[in-house]
Parts: sequence; C-alpha cells; structure tokens
Amino acid sequence: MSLTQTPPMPTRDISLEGRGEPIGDKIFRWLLLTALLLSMLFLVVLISFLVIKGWSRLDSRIWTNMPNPRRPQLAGAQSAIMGTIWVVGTTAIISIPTGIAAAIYLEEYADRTKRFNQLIEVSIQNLAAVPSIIFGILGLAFIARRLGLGFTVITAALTLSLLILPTVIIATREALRAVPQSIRFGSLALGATQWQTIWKQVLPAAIPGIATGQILALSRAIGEAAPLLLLGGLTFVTTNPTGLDSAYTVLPIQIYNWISLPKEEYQILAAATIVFLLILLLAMNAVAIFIRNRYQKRL
Amino acid sequence: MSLTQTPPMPTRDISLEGRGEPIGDKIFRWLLLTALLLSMLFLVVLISFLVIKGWSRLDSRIWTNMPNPRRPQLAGAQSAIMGTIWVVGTTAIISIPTGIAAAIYLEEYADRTKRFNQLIEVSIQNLAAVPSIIFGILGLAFIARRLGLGFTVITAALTLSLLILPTVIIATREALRAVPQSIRFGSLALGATQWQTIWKQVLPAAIPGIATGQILALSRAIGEAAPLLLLGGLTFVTTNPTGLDSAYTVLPIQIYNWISLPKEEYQILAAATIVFLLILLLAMNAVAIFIRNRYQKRL
Amino acid sequence: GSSASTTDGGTAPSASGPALSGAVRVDGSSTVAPMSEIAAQLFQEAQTGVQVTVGTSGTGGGFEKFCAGETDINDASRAIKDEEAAACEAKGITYEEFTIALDALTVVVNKENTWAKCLTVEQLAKIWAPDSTVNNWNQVDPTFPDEKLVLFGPGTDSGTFDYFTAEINGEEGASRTDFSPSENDNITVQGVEGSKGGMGYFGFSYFEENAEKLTALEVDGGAGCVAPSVETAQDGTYTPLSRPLFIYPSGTAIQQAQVLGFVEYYITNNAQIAEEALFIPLNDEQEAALQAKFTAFQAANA
Amino acid sequence: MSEQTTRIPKPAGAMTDTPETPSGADQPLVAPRPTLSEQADRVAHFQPIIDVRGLHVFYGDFDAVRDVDMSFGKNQITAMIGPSGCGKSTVLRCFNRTNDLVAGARVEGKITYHSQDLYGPEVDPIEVRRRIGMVFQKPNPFPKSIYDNIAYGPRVNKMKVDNMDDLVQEALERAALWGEVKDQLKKSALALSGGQQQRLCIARCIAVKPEVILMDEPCASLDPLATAKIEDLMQELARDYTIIIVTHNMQQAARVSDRTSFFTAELDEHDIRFGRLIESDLTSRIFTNPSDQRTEDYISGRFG
Amino acid sequence: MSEQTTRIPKPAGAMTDTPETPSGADQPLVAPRPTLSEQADRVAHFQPIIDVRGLHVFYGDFDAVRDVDMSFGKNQITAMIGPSGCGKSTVLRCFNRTNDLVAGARVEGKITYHSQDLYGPEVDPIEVRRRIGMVFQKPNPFPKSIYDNIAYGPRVNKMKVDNMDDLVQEALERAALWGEVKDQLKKSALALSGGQQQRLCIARCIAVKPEVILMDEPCASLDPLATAKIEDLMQELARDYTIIIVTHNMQQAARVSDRTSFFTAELDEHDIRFGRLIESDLTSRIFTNPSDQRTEDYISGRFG
Ligand SMILES: Nc1ncnc2c1ncn2[C@@H]1O[C@H](COP(=O)(O)OP(=O)(O)OP(=O)(O)O)[C@@H](O)[C@H]1O
Ligand SMILES: Nc1ncnc2c1ncn2[C@@H]1O[C@H](COP(=O)(O)OP(=O)(O)OP(=O)(O)O)[C@@H](O)[C@H]1O
Ligand SMILES: [Mg+2]
Ligand SMILES: [Mg+2]
Repeated sequence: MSLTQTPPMPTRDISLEGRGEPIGDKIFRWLLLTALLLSMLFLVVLISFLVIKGWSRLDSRIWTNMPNPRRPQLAGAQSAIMGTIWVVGTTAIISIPTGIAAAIYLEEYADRTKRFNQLIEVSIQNLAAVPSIIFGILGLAFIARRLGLGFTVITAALTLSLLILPTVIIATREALRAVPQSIRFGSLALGATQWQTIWKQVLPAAIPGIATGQILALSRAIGEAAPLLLLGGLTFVTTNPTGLDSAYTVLPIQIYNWISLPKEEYQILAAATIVFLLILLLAMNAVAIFIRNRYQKRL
Repeated sequence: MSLTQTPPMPTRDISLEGRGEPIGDKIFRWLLLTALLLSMLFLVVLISFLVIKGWSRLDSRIWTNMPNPRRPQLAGAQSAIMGTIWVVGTTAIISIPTGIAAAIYLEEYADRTKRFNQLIEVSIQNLAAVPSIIFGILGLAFIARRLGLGFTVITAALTLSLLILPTVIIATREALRAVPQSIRFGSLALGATQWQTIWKQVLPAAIPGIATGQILALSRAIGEAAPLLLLGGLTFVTTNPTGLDSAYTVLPIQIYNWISLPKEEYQILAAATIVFLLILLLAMNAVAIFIRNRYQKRL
Repeated sequence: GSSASTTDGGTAPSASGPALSGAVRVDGSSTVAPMSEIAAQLFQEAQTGVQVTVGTSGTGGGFEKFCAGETDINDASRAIKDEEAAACEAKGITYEEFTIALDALTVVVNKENTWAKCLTVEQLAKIWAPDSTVNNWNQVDPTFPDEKLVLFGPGTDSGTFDYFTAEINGEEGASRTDFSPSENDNITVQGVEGSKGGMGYFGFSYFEENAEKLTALEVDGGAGCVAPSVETAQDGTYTPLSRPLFIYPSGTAIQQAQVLGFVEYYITNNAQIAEEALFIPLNDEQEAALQAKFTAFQAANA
Repeated sequence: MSEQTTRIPKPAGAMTDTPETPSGADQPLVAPRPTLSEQADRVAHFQPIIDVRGLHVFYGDFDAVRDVDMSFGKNQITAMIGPSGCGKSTVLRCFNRTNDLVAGARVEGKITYHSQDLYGPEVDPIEVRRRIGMVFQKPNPFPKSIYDNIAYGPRVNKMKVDNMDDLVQEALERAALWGEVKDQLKKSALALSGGQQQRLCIARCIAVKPEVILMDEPCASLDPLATAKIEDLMQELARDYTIIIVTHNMQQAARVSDRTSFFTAELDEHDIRFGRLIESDLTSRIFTNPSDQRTEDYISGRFG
Repeated sequence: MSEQTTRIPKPAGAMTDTPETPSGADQPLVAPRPTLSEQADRVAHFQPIIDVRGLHVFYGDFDAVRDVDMSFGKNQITAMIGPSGCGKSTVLRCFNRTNDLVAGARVEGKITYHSQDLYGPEVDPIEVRRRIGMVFQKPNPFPKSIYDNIAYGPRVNKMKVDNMDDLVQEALERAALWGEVKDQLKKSALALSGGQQQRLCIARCIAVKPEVILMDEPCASLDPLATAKIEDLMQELARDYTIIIVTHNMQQAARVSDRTSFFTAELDEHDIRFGRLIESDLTSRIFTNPSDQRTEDYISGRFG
C-alpha cells in the first residue's frame, strides 16, 4: 500500500452515512448507561425505603430531645448531633489545613528524585489503606491513654484526623497536579516567588478538586463508627459536648444502637435519624458545591 | 507610572541576590514541611508501636491456623484472611467495572447540560457521603433479608460494592477529566469512533489516576468493619469460604474480637494480625503502583 | 490449615455417636461467645464434618436474627424480653432457655487502694446513681481518704451494664453518664490500673485474668461482705451481682442432627467449657436442673 | 543546497507580485513541486466539494461568525486568512464537525459535502471525520510512541495495511520527520520538540488518507525547512486530496494556495466583535487585485 | 493603510538582499520604527549583558545542547534561529533559569549576567526571573480575568503603581490588544483566541518592566497585523530592554534583530542528535555573508 499511488477514497463512494455507530460501540454505550442506571437505581431504592420508614418520626424531637432508653416516643438524638458536629468540626480544623499543607509541600516543593520524598509518597499511599478500626486501636493506646486525653471529643477528632489525613493529602495532590504546568511557569517567569505562584495561581485553580477531596474525606469522618466505638463514642450520653474534653456520642453509633433494640419504635426512630443524617450530609455537600462554583466563576 | 518613560531597572542595581526567599515564604515553606513531617511522624510512631508489640507473634501461624478460643498460642486468622479475600475480591469484581463504566458514561457520553445528568451527578456526590453503617443497615434489610441472600460472602460484597461505588465513580471521573481534551480531538479527527477514542486513548492515559482511585476505594472496603458486623461478619469461623454463599469473617472483625478478649496473648496476636493486614495492604498497593508504572512507561 | 491440637492443656471430651455434618449457627451476646467458641472448637475436633460459626451481634441483635430463623442458637447474657419472645412466636420459632454458666460481676479498684475492702449495695448505688454527685472517695464513706473517684465501666450496649444498673440502681440502664465507658473491658482494666482512685466493674473473667493488677471489692448485699469467687457465685452468697448466662437453642433447629449434637455436647460438658472460658460453672443443683431440662427439650423436639 | 532543484514558479498571472525569489539570492530555493500545468489545471477545473451557505457559528449566545457563503474546490488548496479572532478556526472546525465536540458551540446554515448536508440527520460525524482529516494549531500527539501515533489512525479505521512499518515510514517521510526519528520510533511522542510534534500530527493525518485535509496554522510551530517540506507535501497531496489551510503567513497562502478566502472581525450594532467573510477568490486575484478595500488594506499591510 | 507611516529600512549593508518591499506593492508597510541612528547605535555599542561559556544542557542523561559560547548585547535585539529540535528553546530557558523547573533538566557551563554567574550559589532565581522576563511558545494566560492577568506581575513584585488601571491599559495598548478587549477586561483570558492570548502574555510580561525579555516564538500564533505591532513594539522596547527572541521566521529575524545566532542539530559519534551553535554575528552579516556554509545553506534555503 502506498500513500502516493492510491487515491484515498473512490469518488463514487461519497456516502457519509457510514455504518453509523458500530454495533459494538452501541452495545458498549448501552452497557455503560446500564451500569450507571442500575447502580443509581439500587441506591435510590434503598434510600427511599429509609425515607418511607422514618418519615412519620422525622420531626423536631430528633434534634430537641435526648436519647431515652425507656420511652422511644420521647427519644431524640440531640447529644449525638452535637457530638457529631463537635467531633467532625474539630477533625476538619485539624486535618484540612495539615493535609493541604503537606500536599502542597509534596507536590510543589519536594524534589521527587530524592529517596526521602519517594518514601513519604509511598507511605501516604499505604496509610490511606490502613483500616479505620486500626486507627481506633491506635487512638485508644496513644491518644486516649498515653497522651491522657481520655474518651473525649479531642481524642476522637485527633484519631479521625489521622484517619482521613492520607485521603486529604492524596486528593489535594491530585487536584494540584491537574493544574497545568504552564500556569506555574507563567507566574514564575513574572518574578513571582514560588509561594506567590502557589497561593495566587495554583491553589485557586485547584480549589474545585481540593474541595471535592475534602468533602469525600469529611463525609468519611462523619460516617465512621468503628474507631469511635473504641474511643468512648457511646450511646447513652444525655448532655451535649461543651468543650474538647467532653464526653460525646455521634450519630452513626446512636443509630447503630437503636437498630439493635427490640422495640419497633426504635427502628423507626433509627430510620428517621438516618434520614436526618443524610439531609445533614446533603446540606454540607451543597455548601461545598456552592463554594466550588463561586471559585470557578471567578476564572 | 509609564512603561515607556521609566527605564526598568537602574543600571547600578544589578545584584541578583535579591532579598533571597522572602521571610514570609520561608516560614510558610517550613510550616508546610512541618505539617507533613508531623503527620508522618505521628503515623509512623503509631504503626511501629504495633509492629514492636506484634513482632514476636508474627509468623506463619497467622495464615496457617484457625481462630482458637482456648489456646492463644495456636490461634491464627486463616479463615479471616480467606474471608477478606473472598469478600473484597468479589467486591472488586462487582464495583470496579460497574463504577468505571458509569464514570465513563457520565464523563464521555452524558450531555452535562441535561437536568437528568446533573441530577445523577449531584446524587453520586451525595451518596459518597452516606456513612458505611447505613449501608450495613440497608444491606441487612434488602440484600440479606429481602433478596434472601442471607449472611454470606455475596451479601457482604454487594453491600461493600454499593458502599464504594460512588467513590469509584468520582475518582474515575477525576482521572478521565485530567486527560487533555486535545487528545480526544486528535483521535476523533482521525475518524476514530468515540468508543475507540475512549478505549485506546483516554483510558490508557487515565489509568494511573483510575488505579489510584481503585486502590483507595478497595482499601476502604478491606477496612470496613461496621457494616459487616450487621451482615454476619462472624467472630468465630474455622472454615474458609468455599463460595459466594459461605459464612465468613474478615480481618478487621477478627482483630476487633481479639482486642476485647481478656488474655494478653490475644492482644499480642491482634497486634501481629494488624501488622499482617498492613503488609497485605502494602502488597496490594505495590501491585497497583507497579501496574501504574508499567502503563506510564508505555507512553 | 488445621489448628485443632490438644497437645497442651486439657483434652477434648469426645463426642459420642455417629459422624455428623452440616452447619451450626450461633450468635448473640459477646459475653457468652467465648464459651460458645470453646464449645464449638471442642465439638469440631470430635466432629470434623460440622462447621460451627459464632457471631457476636449482642444479645438483642442475636435474638433479632434468632427469631427470624437466621440462627440456630442464641447466646444471651440476660433472659429473653417479651418483645423478643413475641417476635419469635410470630415466626413460629420455639426455643428453650438453658443456663450454662454463672458470672460474677466484679467491682474492682486500684492495687494501691488500701481503704476500700467492701462496699454495700447502697454505697454502690450512691456512686452510680443517674444523678450522682459523688466524686471523691470520702463522699462514699467519711473514713475514706480524700482521693478523687475515677469511674470506668462497660458500654451502655452491653448486658453487663444492663444487669449492673438493674441490680444496683433498681432500673435497667439507670446510671450516671460521667464515667469512662468502653465496649472493651481491657480498657477498664487499664483505666483502673492507672489511677489510684479508680473504680470499675466487669465480668469475673477479666478480673481473674488481671488479678495481679487489680483488687476486687467485696460486696455487701445485706448479708455481710462477700468476695466474688467461684464458690460464692455457685452457692449464691455473692448477691446481687452474680448472674446466669444462657443459651437459647431453637426447637426447629435442634431437629437437625448436628445442631442437636452440638447442644448436647455443650450442655454435657458445660463445666469444662465454663472453666476454660474463665466463667463459673453451675452448682450441682443447677447442673441437674439443666440436664433434666435438656432431656425434656430433646423429647419435645424429637 | 546542491540537492535542491529549481523551483517552478506559479502561473505567471497568478503570482507576479509575490517575491518568490529574493533579489540577492541566485540559488534555487525549494524542493520539487507539481508542474505548472498541474497547478493551472487545478485552478481551471473548479469542482466544488464543500459548499457553505449562510453559515453562523454560535458559542452559547455569542454569534461568533456570521453569514458565511463559500465553496471549496476538489483537489484544490484553499487558504483562509484574516486577523486573529476573526473566526478562521471556528469556521474550519465546522467542516469536519469538530465543533460538535466544543461545549456550547452551535452551527447554523448549510454546509454540503459532495452535495450532502454535512449536518443532516442521517450523517455520521465519524464518517465525516474519517474523510475530512484535521491538523490542529497546537500539536497534540498522543501520549504513545511515535510509531503508535501514526499506526493509530489506520488501525481504528480498520484500513487494510500490508505492512504497517512501511506505512509509518512513508507517512513520516512525507511529513519530513523520518530522518530525525527513524531510530527512535518507540520513543514517546511527547519527548519531541514542538515542531517535531506538529510534523508527527501531519504524518498521523496523512496515514489515514482522508479526502479533505483541514489544517489550522499547521506551520506555526515549524521551522522554515520543515515548513518548506510541508508546503511541498501539500502540493503533492493536492493531486489526490483537497486541502483547506488556515494561516497567518500570507506568503505561505500566496505560495501554496489556489484560492484564498479573507475573513475579518467587525463590530456589530451592539459593539460585539464578530467574524465575517469578506471575499473568496483565486489566490492570484486576492493578492494582486482584491475586489474589497478591506482585503487590500490587510494584504498590503504586510504582504511582501 | 492611511494610518501607517513609511517604514524606515535597516542599515543598507545589513539588509540588501531582504525583500522588504514586494515588487508590486508601492505602499509603506509597517508602523513607525526607531530611527536609523538609534538602531545603528545599538549595533555599534555592543555592551555584553549576558555571556555564555561552554554551555551544555542535559535532559536526564541526554546531552541535548553542547558547548555553546555566545554573548548578548545590552539593549540589543538578538534572534536565535535554527531548525526545529536544535535546542533554541532549551538554551533560551537557561537565561532566566526556567530550566530549573523542567524535571530532569540540568545546566552545565557558565552563564553570566552583568558579570555575575547566573547559576552561582548566592543567586536567587526569583530575582533572575524578575529581571529577565519570558514569553512562551504556547500562550499560557492565567485562568483569571484579562485585567488580573496583567495586574498580577506588578502585584506580586510589589511594584509601586499609582494607577493600576492605567498600567493595564498601557500594557495592553503596547501589546496591540487594547482595542479588542477594552470593554471586557473582566472577561476570562481563556475565552480569547490563541493570538489574543499570546498578546496578553506579552502585555503581562511588559507590565513588570524586566531588563531582559526572552521570547520563544512569540508570534507563532499571531496574525500579520498583530505580528507587525509586536515587532514594532520590540524596536521600541529595545531602547530600555534587552530582547532575545527565538523565531522560525527568518524574515522576522532579519527585520527585528541586531544580532543573530544560528543553531543547528547534528549527529554525534553515537548517532545521537544534539543541538549546537554554529555562529553568532551581526544580523546583517548572517543574512548576507555568513562565515559558515551551514548557515548559508539554511538561510538561502528559504530566506526571501
Ligand atoms: N470555545 C470557545 N468558546 C467561546 N468563544 C470562543 C471559543 N473559541 C473561540 N471563541 C471566540 O470566537 C471568536 C473566533 O475565534 P477563533 O479561535 O475562531 O479565531 P481565529 O480566527 O482562529 O483566531 P487566531 O488566528 O488567533 O487563531 C473569538 O472571538 C474567540 O474569542
Ligand atoms: N523536557 C524535555 N525532556 C526531554 N527532552 C527534551 C525536553 N525538551 C526538549 N527536549 C529535547 O531537546 C532537544 C531540543 O529541544 P528544543 O525544544 O529546545 O528545540 P527547539 O529548537 O526549541 O525546537 P522547536 O523549534 O521545534 O521549538 C530536542 O531533541 C527535544 O526532543
Ligand atoms: Mg485560530
Ligand atoms: Mg522551541
């Protein structure tokens, strides 16, 4: 076959209809769509089941009342809601700045050809894979016991921070890496320092990706029950936390407890509280999406 | 100030030493490094504590022996190891193809201006934030009870799949989005179909990012204990799973169980098993990193 | 791999009868689970064709599955509740309650605590009451030194918590909440060990295992101070804190040979199993009642 | 220098005022080109292959290019020139439906290819792009080896290829890249210089043998030698292919093209800048005797 | 056309054989340029500002550019020409230490700026880049508004600016972009066409008033009118600034530069292509009477 000798297309065959989208492609496209719809459907069915079950109990009692082991109709999750806010809020304050800072250092400053930095890189990857229950065990041994912080909000927050830190770092790095190199070059060539380049060009451009990562990491923290079971996150707390040294419980543990009680009313209360928790998460996400859109518009 | 009239630099001031890196920048850089090292240090100390505690018990008994409630020195975690492999392997087989397929559809085919697709997009974001314990509750109600799959490997795997699906989808989409648009244009302009473009250009270029996402998602699955406690993750099984309908236990649950037994030997065994689990995760990561490097080299 | 070895420690009493096969599903209380696990292991050594699994969903969570027909035997650290019984009845699940061992809830203090040897139930109630303001040992008894009282206890989900609060404070779940609770009794061990004014409570096995680290208090239930021990629990003098532990086999499941075989084995060898699990075996009277009850149950579900 | 043969000038009438030969250089300048008669033939036999009527292109609500009417002759080389931002790339992208892929872009009006509506409902854009290839302004090699970049097109189009190695070599030779890369065909295309990358993209496009080739400033990142080779290649390709080239280099337009279309950007009544076509004509006429004053202003502003 | 004034030719000796004026066009061509005496002055007073000795640039193990010796005169415009892949961009990047940012790149040899070693241990690369600005081959506007793109440099350098709006306007005017964007300064720079983006990058560079400006094919994506404006701008800037420009357009090199350096790519004994400098000289001499045969081959191959 020669490029010069053969005319590229016989002139008579000028139909543009082609064979349409090849049948294989079409099948694949439908498979993809099916995968998407199926997984969505499954999830939506599950969630709506909960909403239906819990709807009748979804009222202000959830956030105005305290847990009540004897009278389900008077029970609420106020202490768990406040506990979740305290614990996850503190976790966010600790882990987000630390994680973003570490990611910036690794992505923008560290010389990746150095052994030390490669080691750190691999460590973070591996730490992201450490099961949450192990963080619970460690938090118990060190933070609660050795540091003597006891079964308090701060112990829980420190443990959750360590737990989500690798995720925060990895997600932030991905977002930073997605910022084109030419933007860094452009900024540095104008005599900006590296810090200025990061702060004024790279970070603003990376904000959407970073925000997504933080949402995922924090929502993981909100949902964690296993390590907190070891760290004193229990179900029968009838006072709200008043500080970092308070006892606490969190929503997933409260729900878990209700689910295993025999009375049907507690099952319904659990469903209602789950719906409440989901609404809380939804609101958080909405805020994050709002921030993201604001930043993107500024471009 | 006028660009034309002022000579840009007085000729005598030709020192290139400048003020060096501004002091503010330097402080920030050190803060970043401190954040990184502090978090690393904390984690490394915690892990090495476990290694020291479990070292003496870290031998072949862990994978050759079954749990033994009578004689800690004979106890092992074989059934939990095999259970983890079965459950997480099945989860991977279900969720990775489904999640990648859904992500490809959303990123490459879906018209993002359509309401329906925007809705799906927001739903996925929100589903990623649903706590794992809620998936456990739903898995119990629907998969174990309503679908009648019981407390088996397949129930656990389906539940974990639903749990990590949003994460898989989001991570895959990020990776796909990082592939420059010009590569898609280049491929399509050569008369490649969209499917060919995706399969031969976009996916290979996105593999590193996708692999990272899958590792994070699967490692999350391996570490999940809370939902499996509801789904029949047992504490004492002395046979390995033989199929999708087998009873099972997983490593985090086995560890959790040992941690709470009164005999000190079980504490040490738990530490050793944690170290084993960490080594397992490390090996998984190594495989993923290897695959990633292979793909990147092929460029 | 096989782990079943009897080279050290006691040998497994052999199970009689023909070789069995199939699965036996046990779930329920995590307190009772160690005994069921030991029973399961010993039984499997004799009957290698049978697969016994033990879960720890908690007494309540276990009953939920049990009454849905999803398990064969439920471990319980308390008697079945009316609602749970109703659920079983609705599903047509019959069952029998067997007391297979005793436990003595043990109140422990730090080794350096030389002042407190014995507390009355009233004193304990004063300490643990929901509205308690007792924060110092000298509030418990003016003769006690000025030492801060640091409280540890089990998680509020546990049968231990339910039983202790019911017996000491007169209502299940009624307890002060400003103590360090833990689902893991080893944490309570470490906590009391680490603070001079510490106090906590848990099952007897945790005390036995840590006897050199902690001091167990005697309890005066109205008839003088009694220390927790195998004997005082068996003869009923350690009141009100000694309690029975139960298993609930399903009448339907018992018709399967391997389930029957396992329950029979469990009940026949309950004393050895309880000892190995660091629980307190039944006294002779209870033992006889157990065997009689089992024979009747067996006959009823033949 | 000694290898290069005499350059054959363009038809006398067409090119009289283009400074093909610098006054001080008495040497022949570029590689062989099609014979005079061939090029004259192409000009003489205008056979429309792509025909544009009332074309508007929108980006969202912004009507970026308005009311374009033009025709492209089969086996001719047509140049599109005009100031930056006047919509040359935008219009070019309509011809192989690449605008379908640009978010927010929308095409109105009628474009026919062999008398078929390119935007007709039964038309498969894949088929369109298979026949109407494109070389982009920014080099966009695939992150694969050089070899795989070339072989990709023939493979995805399931072309019957006797010997892929030969095809790759030929495509690279014709894109004037073979000499530089022949020993490193397995090397990543991303490691090439910008100019090398662009020649690779041209080679990649040639390898699938389209009927029409769209080029958006293909030589912007090429050095003069490579540019000359590409220009010669275009002449050669014009035997079998129709070529439409967007260029900022008016000398290039004058040298290589048979017809030239001049676009410019103007302000509408709402002070919005939009692109429009001023005139399309034989290249010789555009560069000597344009019918519109704006064309003359633009041409004479730099041409020479 | 009427706005444009007569173009002042280059010194007679320098440019005799460049076809500045097309034979058929009797019109003046470009905007005002510095006077003859000014340019002659620049050529006459060669005062080295950057001096390169024994420069090698490595990418990993690959010695891409070898043994370059050259000098750049203060307030002169120096062009770097040569075929694609010969290392022009690579060398240019050394002068403001942009190669520090390229993974794997390593510089050997000595480069001095005002007699100070640019790679000396005490040298702050930030300070270097503040004084030696750069315009890249691919336009790289920041994903910000047009206004913020310009204002960014002065802000990060904490320049004293009386009125930022004026500075922005002036920079845009001098980059020949003001007219097109003056009503949409808050618009994202990414929405501009390629040519507009590049002019924005030039404006951005001018706004920080560097001493030296490095330009890597700055006009590759510009149309001729914008190119002419930029070339004029360069002449004007040469009063205060030193300019080094990489270009593929030899006419551009001949038109704008005072001195020209010719690079080429050759094979070493291991058949590895590497870049080297052939000669550096007055532009007039390079284009009329180069001392090296290779230069002559390259120049005459296309020049005109
Ligand atoms: N993707 C896009 N979205 C919105 N507007 C666009 C887009 N691409 C181009 N435009 C606008 O359309 C107009 C025409 O742009 P186009 O890129 O077609 O010009 P051009 O003639 O190719 O310019 P150049 O010579 O600089 O490449 C410009 O005003 C530009 O800002
Ligand atoms: N980042 C890099 N990594 C490895 N090799 C590189 C890199 N950049 C350039 N090269 C190689 O160095 C050599 C010189 O490249 P350079 O981009 O400097 O050439 P150039 O003269 O600017 O070419 P052009 O005119 O096409 O821009 C080439 O062989 C190129 O492949
Ligand atoms: Mg364009
Ligand atoms: Mg270059």
